[in-house]
Amino acid sequence: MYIQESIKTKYPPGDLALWIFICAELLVFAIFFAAYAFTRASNIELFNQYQATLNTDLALLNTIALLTSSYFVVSAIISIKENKQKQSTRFLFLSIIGGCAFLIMKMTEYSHHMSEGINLTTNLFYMFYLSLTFFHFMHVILGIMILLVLWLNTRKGLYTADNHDGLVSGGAYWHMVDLVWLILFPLIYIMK
Amino acid sequence: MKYESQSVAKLYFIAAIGLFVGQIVFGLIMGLQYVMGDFLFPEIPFNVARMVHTNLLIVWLLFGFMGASYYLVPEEAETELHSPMLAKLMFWVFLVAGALTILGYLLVPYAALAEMTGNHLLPTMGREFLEQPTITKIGIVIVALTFLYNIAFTILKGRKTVITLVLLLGLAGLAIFFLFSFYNPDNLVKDKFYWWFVVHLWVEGVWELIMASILAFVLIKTTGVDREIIEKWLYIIIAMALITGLIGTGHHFFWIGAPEYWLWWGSIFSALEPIPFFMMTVFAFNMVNKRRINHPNQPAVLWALGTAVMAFLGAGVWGFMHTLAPVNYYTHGTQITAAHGHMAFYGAYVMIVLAIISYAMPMMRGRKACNSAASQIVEMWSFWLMTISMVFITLFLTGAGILQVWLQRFSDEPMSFMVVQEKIELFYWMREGAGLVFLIGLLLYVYSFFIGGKERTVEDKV
Amino acid sequence: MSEVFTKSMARNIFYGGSVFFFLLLIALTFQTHEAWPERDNHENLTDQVRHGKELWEVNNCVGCHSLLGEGAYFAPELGNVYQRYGNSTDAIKAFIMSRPKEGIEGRRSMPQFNFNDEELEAIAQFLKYVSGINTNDWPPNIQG
Amino acid sequence: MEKSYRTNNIIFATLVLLTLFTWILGQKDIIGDISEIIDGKAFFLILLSIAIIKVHLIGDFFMHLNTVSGFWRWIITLWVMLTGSFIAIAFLL
Repeated sequence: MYIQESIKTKYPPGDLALWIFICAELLVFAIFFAAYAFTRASNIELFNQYQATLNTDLALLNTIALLTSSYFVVSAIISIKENKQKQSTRFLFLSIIGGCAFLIMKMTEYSHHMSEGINLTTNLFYMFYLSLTFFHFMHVILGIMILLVLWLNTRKGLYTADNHDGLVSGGAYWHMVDLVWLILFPLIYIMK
Repeated sequence: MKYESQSVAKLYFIAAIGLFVGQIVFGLIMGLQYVMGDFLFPEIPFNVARMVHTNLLIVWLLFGFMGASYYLVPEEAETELHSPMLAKLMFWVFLVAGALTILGYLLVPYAALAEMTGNHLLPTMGREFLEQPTITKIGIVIVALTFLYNIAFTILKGRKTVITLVLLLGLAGLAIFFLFSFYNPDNLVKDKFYWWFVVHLWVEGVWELIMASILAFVLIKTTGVDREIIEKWLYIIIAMALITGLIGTGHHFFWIGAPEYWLWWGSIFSALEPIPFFMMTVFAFNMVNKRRINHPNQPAVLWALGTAVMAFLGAGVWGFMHTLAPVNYYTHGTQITAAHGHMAFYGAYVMIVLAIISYAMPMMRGRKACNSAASQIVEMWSFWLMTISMVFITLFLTGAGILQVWLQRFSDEPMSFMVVQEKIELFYWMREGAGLVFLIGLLLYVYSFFIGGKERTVEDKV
Repeated sequence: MSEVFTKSMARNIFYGGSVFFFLLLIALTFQTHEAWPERDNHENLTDQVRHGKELWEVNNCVGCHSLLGEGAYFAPELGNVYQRYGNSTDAIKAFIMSRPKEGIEGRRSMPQFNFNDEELEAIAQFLKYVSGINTNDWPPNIQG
Repeated sequence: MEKSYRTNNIIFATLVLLTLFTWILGQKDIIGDISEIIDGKAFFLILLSIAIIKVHLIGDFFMHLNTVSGFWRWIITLWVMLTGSFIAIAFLL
């Protein structure tokens, strides 16, 4: 087992097609982040003023929810490598809970904005804030749907210690959703 | 040709080429009107020539897509066409409807045509590319649905491959998004916004699925590369095309009254739109390099490679050049758009239809695999003449566009539109010259069908 | 190396990605509808303007002109023609009426459409309405 | 396999701690006005570095890129470095 781990592979774990897709997604997010940063540079006052209206406590909880969820996905993969399907299923269920917690908290935040009449056209800051977080929000939904499929497949016993490429691929997508938020959180909520 | 019913495609291909010639003739008329303003005035005013030019393009490409489907679907599904009779009938319906519409444009004033066809009952006429009388539009829907029915039932009863599924998806999308052409609200902003749901989601959406699946078919046949590999690429390319192209619609919403956030969403996603075209180029060259057979039909391979390169240049590079909002602010509605449009349509859609015609026609005309060497040489000449002259048309229009932007919008003392048009006349003359060469290339292409001789065989490699 | 890149994954990405971005397009379209009332100048969308739009369409004006940058590029942009003609509908009407039947020798010329007074007014009002749409400051200057 | 679980736990704990630290830096009522303690650029650079480290950890351990060699090994790190430098240019210049 130890030897196997020390051999390096040429391609990342999971399906290469998915990694190409991840690259494309990351490229979109990178452009969005750069656009935010450069637009902010010429509207610093406005951005600082409205950044202060955001709820950083919820954002913190959201970050932790995504991290925890990612953690459970990794745990599920480790379990499947030991052929512990039951345990793996449980871990995947917990990671779905984490994703859903994110959705619920984010929706609370959105409904708060909506009650204040804030939308994409309110001002430049909110345009970016809503565009970026909503684009990410939809990725979380997609990610949860992927996790659901993985969960069902694991429960059916489709993955084994030797064959769990699907699980690793889906997991990689979910980590991508997580790591994008790790940039989003400081960039939009805290950096000034 | 493996199945008898594939031969209905021949009708469609012949009509497509015929209409293509018509399209180019009217293109030349318009080009001349750009420099000799009173040419054919008032018999054929510019707007009429333009309608004929653009509508013929759409109609002949549709003929090409339908012919391609009728040819490749039976072969892929490994079964005869569901109803060859229906395919022939719809061919004549579509041809007659198309011809009547074009004659209507040419023979009566447009307003009279609107009156005659009862446009006031359901006003849909008079919008760019959707100028057809409402009754013609309804005809198009009927033809498209019948065609879809025929293709879908052929696929259902036979083998289902990725190529046919993607093609079917593209064709279904084509029919569905055309329905937006019946929605013409009084509010101009909404009118323009939803107009793009036809135009953009066609040419930068579902048509790309059709194009990619035809390209994949031609590559499988001419390179002998494993279907599995080609199908994987096909999926990834069209996935990227839709991922970038759907939100990429936003690059049309910058200045037509849609909210400001489209400047960002549209710029970001359309900046990524060259990616699928780039992948397509890499894909085509990769497959040809990995080929396991040397197919004797060289022009077909040439067209397939050509479409991959020219689509990337025309749609990808020329599109990217003016898609970012700060650039588009100055270039929107200038000759730069025209330059991009010409090369993109030629590269992505004209060439793919010519590729499948080039591949399929010899077999439908009773040859084993390809035309004689003499005919192939002429066809390859026509390829280079048309392609190079299209590159020049694009370059001249780009030159005209850059000058136009500078003189009319950017300089300290902006000049009026008509004054600028006179100043850039030289570019229009050169464009017209390149257009003439294009016509010569096209006529050579037609001529290549009439060259006989011994069929080139597989051993007969160059 | 066994399959690093599988067809089923490529297929899933295609279907998943397309549906995802199509839903996103619908969501943004919905948001656009919300934002329109402040931008689309609908309060000036009178019956006369509606008639003007119909005339604009059935005479295929977009076959030569562009409107908000869309259309043909053979004749001037008309989205801001109202301002270019000094905020005067009369000037627009006068221009349309003045076009010679047989054209102008060697030059581009707009056809003579023989509109009556009521139709002329409707077209001019339509162009005035268009000029009131919030187009994010396009065109860059009065020349269109 | 015990080792895998342990690594996973350590990485997770690190990520949560770094997140908490990021959050604290944004709290006026806990640490007061940050501009009185450190200068704005340093504040920004600290936040950005933490974010980059976090993303790198996710790539290396959660996405298992540490088992890969060559180009793909660095794909996530490269991405975050590039994105980070764009953000840094915009914030600092």
